[in-house]
Amino acid sequence: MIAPPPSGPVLYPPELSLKLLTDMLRIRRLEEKSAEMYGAGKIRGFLHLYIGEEAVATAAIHALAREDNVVATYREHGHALLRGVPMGAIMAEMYGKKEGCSRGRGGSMHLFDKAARLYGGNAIVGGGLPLAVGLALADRMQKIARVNACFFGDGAVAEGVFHESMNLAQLWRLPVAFFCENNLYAMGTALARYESQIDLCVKAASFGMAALKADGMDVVASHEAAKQACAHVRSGKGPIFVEFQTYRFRAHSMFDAELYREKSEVEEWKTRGPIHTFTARLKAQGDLTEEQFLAIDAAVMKEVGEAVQFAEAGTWEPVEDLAKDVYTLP
Amino acid sequence: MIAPPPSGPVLYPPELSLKLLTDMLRIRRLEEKSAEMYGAGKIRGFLHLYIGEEAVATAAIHALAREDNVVATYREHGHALLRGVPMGAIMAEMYGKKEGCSRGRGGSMHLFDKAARLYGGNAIVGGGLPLAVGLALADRMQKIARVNACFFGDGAVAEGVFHESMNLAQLWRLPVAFFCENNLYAMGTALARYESQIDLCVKAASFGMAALKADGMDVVASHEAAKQACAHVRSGKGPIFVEFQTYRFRAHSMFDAELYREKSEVEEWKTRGPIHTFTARLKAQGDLTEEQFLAIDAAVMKEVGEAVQFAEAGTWEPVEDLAKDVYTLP
Amino acid sequence: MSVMSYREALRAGLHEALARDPRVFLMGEDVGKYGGTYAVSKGMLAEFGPERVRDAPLSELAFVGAGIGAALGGMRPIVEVMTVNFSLLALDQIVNSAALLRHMSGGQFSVPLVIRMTTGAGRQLAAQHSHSFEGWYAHIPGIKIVAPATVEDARGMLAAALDDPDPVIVAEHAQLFETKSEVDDGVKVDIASSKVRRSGGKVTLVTYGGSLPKALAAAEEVDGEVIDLRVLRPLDMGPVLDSIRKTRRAVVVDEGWRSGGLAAEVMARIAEGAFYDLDAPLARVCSEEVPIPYPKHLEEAALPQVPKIVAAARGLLG
Amino acid sequence: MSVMSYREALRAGLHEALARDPRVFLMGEDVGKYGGTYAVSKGMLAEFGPERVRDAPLSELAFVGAGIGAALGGMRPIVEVMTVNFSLLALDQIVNSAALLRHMSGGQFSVPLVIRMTTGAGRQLAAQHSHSFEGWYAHIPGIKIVAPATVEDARGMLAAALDDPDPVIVAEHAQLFETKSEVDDGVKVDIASSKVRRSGGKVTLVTYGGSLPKALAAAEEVDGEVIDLRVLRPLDMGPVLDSIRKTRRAVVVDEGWRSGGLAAEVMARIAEGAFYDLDAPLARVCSEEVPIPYPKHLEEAALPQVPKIVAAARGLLG
Ligand SMILES: Cc1ncc(C[n+]2csc(CCOP(=O)(O)OP(=O)(O)O)c2C)c(N)n1
Ligand SMILES: Cc1ncc(C[n+]2csc(CCOP(=O)(O)OP(=O)(O)O)c2C)c(N)n1
Ligand SMILES: [Mg+2]
Ligand SMILES: [Mg+2]
Repeated sequence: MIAPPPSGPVLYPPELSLKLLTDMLRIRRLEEKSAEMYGAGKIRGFLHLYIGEEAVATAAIHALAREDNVVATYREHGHALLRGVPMGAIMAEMYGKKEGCSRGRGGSMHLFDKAARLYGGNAIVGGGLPLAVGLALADRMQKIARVNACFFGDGAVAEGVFHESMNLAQLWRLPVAFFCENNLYAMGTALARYESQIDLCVKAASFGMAALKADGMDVVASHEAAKQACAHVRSGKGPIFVEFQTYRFRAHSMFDAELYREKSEVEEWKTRGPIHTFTARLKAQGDLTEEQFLAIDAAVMKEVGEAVQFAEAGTWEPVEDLAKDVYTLP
Repeated sequence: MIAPPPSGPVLYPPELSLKLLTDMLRIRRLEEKSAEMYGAGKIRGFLHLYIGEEAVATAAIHALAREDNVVATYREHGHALLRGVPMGAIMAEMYGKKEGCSRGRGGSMHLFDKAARLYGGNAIVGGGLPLAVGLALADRMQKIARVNACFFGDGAVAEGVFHESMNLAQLWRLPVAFFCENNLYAMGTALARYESQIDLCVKAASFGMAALKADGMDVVASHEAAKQACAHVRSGKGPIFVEFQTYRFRAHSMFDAELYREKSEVEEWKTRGPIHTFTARLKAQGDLTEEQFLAIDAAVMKEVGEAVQFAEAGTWEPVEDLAKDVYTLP
Repeated sequence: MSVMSYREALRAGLHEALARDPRVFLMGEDVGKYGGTYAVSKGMLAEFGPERVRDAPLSELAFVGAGIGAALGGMRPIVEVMTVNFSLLALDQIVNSAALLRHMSGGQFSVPLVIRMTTGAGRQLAAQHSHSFEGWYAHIPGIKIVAPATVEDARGMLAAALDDPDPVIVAEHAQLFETKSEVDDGVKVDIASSKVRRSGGKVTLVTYGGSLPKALAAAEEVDGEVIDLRVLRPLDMGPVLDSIRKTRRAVVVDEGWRSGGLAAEVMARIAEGAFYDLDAPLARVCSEEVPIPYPKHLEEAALPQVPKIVAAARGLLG
Repeated sequence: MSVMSYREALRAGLHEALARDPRVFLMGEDVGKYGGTYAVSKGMLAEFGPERVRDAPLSELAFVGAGIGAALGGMRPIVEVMTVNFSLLALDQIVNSAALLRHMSGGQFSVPLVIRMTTGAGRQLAAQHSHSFEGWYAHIPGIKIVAPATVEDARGMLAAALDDPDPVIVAEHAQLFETKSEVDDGVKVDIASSKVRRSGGKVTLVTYGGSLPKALAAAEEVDGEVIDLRVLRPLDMGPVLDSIRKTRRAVVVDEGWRSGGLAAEVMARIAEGAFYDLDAPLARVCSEEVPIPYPKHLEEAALPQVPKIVAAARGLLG
């Protein structure tokens, strides 16, 4: 039995609420367009959509400051976008164009942006965890106050590197926010079929690490948890683990036949969809009108359209540059 | 502050008590001789002594049946001995002689014995854990009732493979007894300097696994814990984790200058030494006389002497056989 | 005889293995409910049950290690690691346990384990999913590694690997899954020999796995004799040296990176064993030494391609 | 100028690095309180404190990964992995992160990380502590790997590695630690070139790391010219090819296992680039393809030794 849809008053000032809504929509529309462009053969390789999980990245990244660091997975279009990577640079990256945020070399799974302090885009499950720990260690040693936000899935929790990274972070009291996007599945394997302990916060406790759980379909609850987590890290208390309970509405990647779950389960979770439930709450309390919503969506669609144009107009990295950047020095 | 020395009545029949005492002594004397032979240049490479920790292997292995499996570390002379590997074959192995239990190829860190169901002797810290899980899986699939005992140190708990192995074992409810020999140090690094959570049983709980703690200096307390653990596994309830709290009296290996701990700490722990405290308790309750003790020790020393003779008389594997057994088929 | 794809052949081989021997089981990420990342094990969970088609958590090191333990314990595990890239996480168990146990135990324990993994690029999966590390496994005494390049080998090599008492790695090339060919249903193949896949007189093209179709295409243009190594360890150099005795020239084609790849080993063996038969330097066509990039044109530029093979061969023909 | 051992040289290099640049720190198992497994960092915890001489838990994958992250974050970490054998546990981070990040990010991020590890056999430590995987690292684009074989290189290579903006692995051979030699205290060495360590006329002996003393001894008997590769990636083949132009014969000496080891790559480069300069087949002396056994006589038999090198060279001299 899944929980009832997020509901109740939203106590944020309307500007913040609309910003959160807009950003969730930006992720959603960007990804819907990406799926379309995948179908059109413009995007290739793996494409992992975040649709259904938008509240998590939105809530978390709105709790971060510009100078904070972000490490993400291959399901990171939304994270990149909200960190400030231009939508065009993301779309161009997925097209494989030189104007992409990783020069087109990484594609969907490897979005990087130094200016946005986005350290990938990592397609080795769990691979980003020790990187975040190391970034945090560098901050501590250089006395830089910063949150190092590390996003990863429930599946990554099973990897040994999770265990090792959690221990290092807590042992050394490093400024890491471990943001676990628990969408209940690692590819086609349900959490309970691969974890002996499905309460992931208990794992954090086994390192003596502070932990929080949040409804990842509710952008408000998630944002509160993320703010609390960031405050904890900023206060110098060391790392924290946040489990966002969420759900992916689409297939794992574009190759997935979804044999492992019932359509009805997906439909049920859709009733908790982060965008429409939040929209409804804002409308109910008069913070949003249908006209406003349509205007926001139109602006977002315009941004998406321009992103596609940007990507289409992009250029291919010349083959002569293939070996550039393997090493820093020529 | 360390706990007071083990004390109080031993409620075992004298035969069992004497067997436990004898076996602890056998390990101790074997290792004292090994250290001597290392000094004499007969044994080379790494030699890790178990002196001080004898109660753990003795207690645990006395809780196992012949047909149970054992996986151990590089500090495994005692485990091999009590599993029934002849002392001569162990000494010969440390000499590198063909008559050794691994044909001399493994040395101190790699004692193997198929008949004793001893699957090594593993010198990769944590390396034995998934092997034990796999052996247990094989048992389960073949409907063989057996305990798979896996010995490992506190240091191994930090490795990712510990986390992964614990999860597999508990997820699949496999018959594994995880025997953690917590001697408070991984080489020269104290537990609290490398683990953010020093209560290791909390780690087990994070997998939903049953866990026990035992005074590893007290062969009685350890044996009770080991029996309880084996009963748990045999009853089909799945794996269990036992933390034996113990201490190593000697250096980590023969190369260790022991810069990382105070002599006084070692001396204090020696007051809890498993052999002399147990001897005293048995004497106090009239289960052992000094004459009996001396007779036991003499018999043990005789066994040790014969082991050395056996090793000395052993032969070197011919160089022509170097490549034998890299593959099963020639 | 029936026409099947490489994927169907792998599947038929797997099905047969599970049906034939109750000690055989398949373990890995998403082999069960998901149906296998490459759909090789689709339907098998329903047929053989969750004990024998065992979905594993994301924990490559432990489930490969558990495969070793299960093999020691009397089973015949087939462990699937999604791609050779992720197998690096399990390398410690493969190299420091599976490969060593027999020798180090004085011959007491064998590890009859089969590890399947996909390898290779060509699907625009970018740098963390596209590399070819099978050459590394070929460096390890105690391990065997095979690389089915044909539908027949995809069909038959698993059975041969399971019959072997030692650890065998099967490197399946991601680009070959749609290859189709006629194949005998009960086909038996060895995992000991390399094979001439095309006769030719002018130059010997030595290759394996995903590069075989490219070498064959190039051979058409240069009258090449194509040898498919099939087994990367232990190498069977006989047919290669025989061929060179005839052609007096050789190009090695290998999707691994150039420096330190398997191609180098083949060249070293030739330089040791057939030096006086050579009329020209040895040459190789390998992947460019870059992380494989995502865009199609760069990925193609990074990999061995027919024109490069033709050019290398022509270079030797002078 | 002072006489020091390889160990003291490593130590002096490390000390200088820590003293010179506050961004440098050392992280690894037992580098602090224990004093370093090989006593290289002895005393440094007291001098530089626990932040900069950082004992790490047994968790090779995470602390190497954390080293990568710290390098990204502006530090200059020196990560110590006790031996190359255990580095397999960290290989995923090294290969799938450190080596790829720069290229895959379109050149945005460099990883100025140094990883030190001991390698090699010779101390009767048996199969899980005695292997030589440095040839594997030499296969990876994006990585550099160096192998100090002399006291001078032990003294100077760390500084050069730290000056490099990309990941550099330093493979220190366990058998060399007691080697002594005179060395300039402020010595600067490059990590780009191979070097002639002995001139000779009859045969070129190409080697590196722990095999250098053996090659030098053998060279005395066969008038060999000895090239120390020093840097295993990127290889500097210039001096090797120059030497072969003179001697017309080459033996490669490498403690890695024969098949697929670094020796094969050197041979391949020669077969590509100096074929017409050769008067004899190429030869190599490598470790026997067995897990290194514990007993002294078998360990010795498994490793390259002077008589084998002499025999191989004489074999070419015919
Ligand atoms: C080390 C590793 N093993 C396997 C894979 C293949 N793989 C990619 S995503 C994935 C599932 C990850 O699940 P989770 O961490 O929950 O993230 P989600 O995809 O649900 O966001 C798997 C198995 C991989 N990329 N890396
Ligand atoms: C993977 C790995 N890393 C490092 C080492 C080196 N090493 C050998 S024993 C040891 C300490 C292990 O401590 P613990 O697990 O507590 O066992 P103990 O020696 O105390 O019995 C270390 C670091 C190793 N053998 N394997
Ligand atoms: Mg998930
Ligand atoms: Mg310990």
